Amino acid sequence: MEKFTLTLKSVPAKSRRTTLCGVVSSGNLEVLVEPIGMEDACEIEVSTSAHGFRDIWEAVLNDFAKEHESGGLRLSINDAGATPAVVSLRLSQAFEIASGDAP
Amino acid sequence: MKQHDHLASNRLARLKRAAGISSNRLVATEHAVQLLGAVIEPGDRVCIEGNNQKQADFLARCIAKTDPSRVTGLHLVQSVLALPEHIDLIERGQVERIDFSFSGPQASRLALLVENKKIAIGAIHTYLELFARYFVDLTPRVALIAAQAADREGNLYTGPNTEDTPAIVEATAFKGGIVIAQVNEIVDRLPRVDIPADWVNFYIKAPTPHYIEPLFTRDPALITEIQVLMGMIAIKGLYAEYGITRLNHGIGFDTAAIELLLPTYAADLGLKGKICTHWALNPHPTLIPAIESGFVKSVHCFGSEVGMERYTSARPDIFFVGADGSMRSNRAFSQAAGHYACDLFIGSTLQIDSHGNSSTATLDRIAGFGGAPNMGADARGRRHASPAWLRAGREAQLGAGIPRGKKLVVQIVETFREHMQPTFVEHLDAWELAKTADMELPPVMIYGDDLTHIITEEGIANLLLCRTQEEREQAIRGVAGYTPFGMSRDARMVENLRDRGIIRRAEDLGIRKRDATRDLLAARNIKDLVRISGGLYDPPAQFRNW
Amino acid sequence: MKELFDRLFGKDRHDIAIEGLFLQGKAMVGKESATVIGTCEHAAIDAALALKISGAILNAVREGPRPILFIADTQGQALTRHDELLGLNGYFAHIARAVDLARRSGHRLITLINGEAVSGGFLAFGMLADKICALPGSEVRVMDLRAMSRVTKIELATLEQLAKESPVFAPGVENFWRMGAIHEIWSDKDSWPERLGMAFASLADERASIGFERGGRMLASPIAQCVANT
Amino acid sequence: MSYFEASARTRIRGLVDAGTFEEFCPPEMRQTSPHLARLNAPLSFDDGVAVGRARLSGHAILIAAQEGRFNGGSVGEVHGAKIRGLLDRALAERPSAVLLLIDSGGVRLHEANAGLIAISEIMRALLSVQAAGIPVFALVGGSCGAFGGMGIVTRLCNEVIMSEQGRLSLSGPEVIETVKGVEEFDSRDRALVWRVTGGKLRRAQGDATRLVEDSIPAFRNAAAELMERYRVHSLPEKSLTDLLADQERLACRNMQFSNARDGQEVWDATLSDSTHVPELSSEEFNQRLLER
Repeated sequence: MEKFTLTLKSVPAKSRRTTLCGVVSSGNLEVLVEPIGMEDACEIEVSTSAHGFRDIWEAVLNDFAKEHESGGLRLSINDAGATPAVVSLRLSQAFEIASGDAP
Repeated sequence: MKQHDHLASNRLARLKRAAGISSNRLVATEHAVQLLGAVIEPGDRVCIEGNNQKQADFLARCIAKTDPSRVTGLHLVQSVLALPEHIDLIERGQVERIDFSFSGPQASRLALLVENKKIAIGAIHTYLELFARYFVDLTPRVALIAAQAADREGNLYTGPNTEDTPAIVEATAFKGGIVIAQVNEIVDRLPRVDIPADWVNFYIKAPTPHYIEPLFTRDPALITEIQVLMGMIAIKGLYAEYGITRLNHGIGFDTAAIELLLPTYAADLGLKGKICTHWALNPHPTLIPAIESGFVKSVHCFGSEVGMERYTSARPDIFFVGADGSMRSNRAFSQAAGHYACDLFIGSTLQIDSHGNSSTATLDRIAGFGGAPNMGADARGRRHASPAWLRAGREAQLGAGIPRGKKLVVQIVETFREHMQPTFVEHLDAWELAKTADMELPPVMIYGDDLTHIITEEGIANLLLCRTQEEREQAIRGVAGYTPFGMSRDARMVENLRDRGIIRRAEDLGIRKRDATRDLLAARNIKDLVRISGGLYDPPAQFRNW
Repeated sequence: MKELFDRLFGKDRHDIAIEGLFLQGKAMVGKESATVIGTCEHAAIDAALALKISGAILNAVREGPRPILFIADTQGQALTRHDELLGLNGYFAHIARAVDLARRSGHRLITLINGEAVSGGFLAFGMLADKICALPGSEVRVMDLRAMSRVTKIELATLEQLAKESPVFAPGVENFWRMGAIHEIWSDKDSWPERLGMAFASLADERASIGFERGGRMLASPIAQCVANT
Repeated sequence: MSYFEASARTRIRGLVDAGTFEEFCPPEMRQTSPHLARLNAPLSFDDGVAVGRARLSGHAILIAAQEGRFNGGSVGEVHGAKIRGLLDRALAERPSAVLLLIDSGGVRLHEANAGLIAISEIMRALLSVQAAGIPVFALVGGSCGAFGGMGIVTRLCNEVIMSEQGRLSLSGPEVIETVKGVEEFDSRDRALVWRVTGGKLRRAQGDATRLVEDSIPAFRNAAAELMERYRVHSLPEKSLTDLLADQERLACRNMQFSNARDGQEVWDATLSDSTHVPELSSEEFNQRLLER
């Protein structure tokens, strides 16, 4: 497993609920969203079975932090080789649930 | 006196050699190998029928058992090299040269034989191209074909899986060749005659029914949300936009998703009757919901699909069905239909480069083409107009003072395949393969200048609207997502292309990504398809979970 | 088998019948008469054998509370389509229920592993006793490392290396002892009748806490408690 | 909403009364498997099972849901301890029922010994819960079915609610094929696999007590209805007489189907009309079972 943590600038999240989204299965991932004591940044912790793709992860996660008001959230990811498309989708879903946009 | 019937007298000589083992064209199963030894001559061009669906597998096994010292120097001219026996025959040294279309499961073994100079490849063709050459310079001397049934005269019933048989038999029988058929059963009365007995020299009851691969069955349960999203983009951003009524789909899950979105998403957009009415397509099980909801008016098939026999029979308004009530397919005609009569082809691929060339070749496999290049190419001989075709021509600014049309050729791909393999690359593997296999052309499935649109989860790139090579390349990079190829895009230029509508993201089309769920699929598993077909679809055992 | 019985109970202190892969009878443990039920010759347990086992346990319950000794020697469940069709899992569940009934009816239950105890066969027959003892030379496993490597796609060498450090997946009586699933490993030097008598003397299911004490399963007990009590 | 397709958490959400699920040992506690970590395999924050308490049609329940897509719903040390802890908790909390949403191939090979032991502890804890008069229900309708030790656990439950897509058995067809050959069991013949292990066979045999359509509400309705029944007629302790009757039933099954290798033979003997059984809806199937 390859592991790394990024702290990315982001607009403070409106509401912050703990939630788990997705399942760790081949080509898929789970995202655990939790509130943490920061305001203008989110912390993203990645553990992935696909080695050597850190550049791509950083690009995907940077775009996520830019496009979503995720300051004050910690996102912990267990990944089993999801493609960037699946990662982005799952992050958005987790975010929508955690920030109260969706049920 | 000059002799004008060498071929006919040679055929007579061959028939005479086999006289002892046949009675009124019927040859006993156990004499099949002996028959082939008697009628095949060294250096013959031989076609062992088979494609990505049905296979004359019994006769392939038999020819691989013939005496290599007598049956030798063969030139195989056939659609596919898919069976291990095809390759065995080459390894036994009985084949000198091959001309074919597709090698599928045997692609790696073939690559090895080519590398070791055990075999010469004439060319890798498309199906239609190879059929064409049967009637010019690659006419078989002996054709080994597969049929469902024969009657006692030797008439053949090929039924729903007629496929390549008429093209092969026509070329062989009318040019002094020998036609040998393996049949699943011998009956007193055939439902209908697909091949008349006087075009057939011998028929043999095979010990087991000929093999048919259920290649076009896609289990809806395996369709992902990303594929649903891409399907929505295709329907709203392309089919609706151009008003695509006549089309052909590839066999991937992406296009299966589109088929399953027609009765739901497309119907909600009010597109019923406006898109996807006429098809050149195999009877895809995933098309059942669209047919049942009245979306589809006509489907002509290259082949059949295992389990769809009762369904196609029961829908003669849609499919091409004989007086006996069973469907007839015909690969050559359907390929022609796909090439000339369809406004759009959409399919998937493994790699796309900066020119939009796409290929399914990888380094250690010689896979070939099948039919996609004929579907996925502009038909420059086309002379009839349709709104979609004309609009594409206008967008591409074709024609010098004269209106011209263009076929829409679309690749629908995810930016990454499984195991994080990028679909978009700077350099196709096909180049390396061409070098190692000593091929004159890199095996490109669809040429960049034929390609009009690329759809990925990132949106649509409309290449028709690009005016320079640079714009075109940036349009491709602009939908290539987080692949290294995509990340090296010129961000400003891509935004500019987006402003001009050359790149359209999901949100530009008014599609919300969160709506892209599997709930939109008209069937979510094979069982749903059975139910929607009213129990007429009978899926093969490996696709069931009940 | 007779030598084993002589060694376990003493000469002329047992009356155990062997029918194929199944054995049952009575034997003396100290001053008590115990019921003996078992399998032999690395039996693959199929539905028919499972029924014999459960039938024998129910008979013992009917006869009234006296200790029951299970002698387990099984290569696991029988692998046939017929047995799956019958629902072999249900036959195994029935054995488990019979064992449970015996316990509730006051029978003390001990399993003696003699030979092999593998996977589902062990789960059905033997593992639910109050105490599990292994005779010398016994083997306990779920799957051998080679097959495990094939299924998990983890290299055999990696598994072999890790098996040296951790008792959690590799075959072996010692490993199951460290995990708390085997209470006692007997040696050839022991007096088996004596050990058997002592084993029956005190009984309780403390496998998770024993596993914790022995360092084999550090999480099972705290996590179960976390779920049960918070 | 399809039960088969749903994740473990979606199943729980769809089954219980809205907003009543309270999870024990939740994902944010990060109780992941140290054994998977040591093998450098992907982890899940809940180790593939969610456990907690909730209400279903107003009845207090404890509920566990295995996630079949994480390592085949397999039981490791942590996963098993969570289920076992839930059963222990039932003794103190005395819910109306414990619901086990089983979706598992059995023991997790990466921690095989711990998994096997955990299942034996689950079995014993489950029997104690039943002895205390609390019914345990198994719900089987996921892609992994209920195999291995979890197949045994399922058959210990008082009620087994299955969909046709659910499978309940001991050894997987792939294992039998690998060991005994394709003639013994062709695992690629999916229709055969379902005739030998699927919900319609198990219902005909009585191993499943309810057959429902593949939808979460259908599972919910069946569970609610059964719970109501247990409220009226409380669960009696299993007696020797009960088990002797079970013994007799299983012996009869052995005799009646002494050579059977295909579920069709069971349907022929148990249904009023045994033609086209795989095509029937669960309602039609239940009707034919009733008519016999």
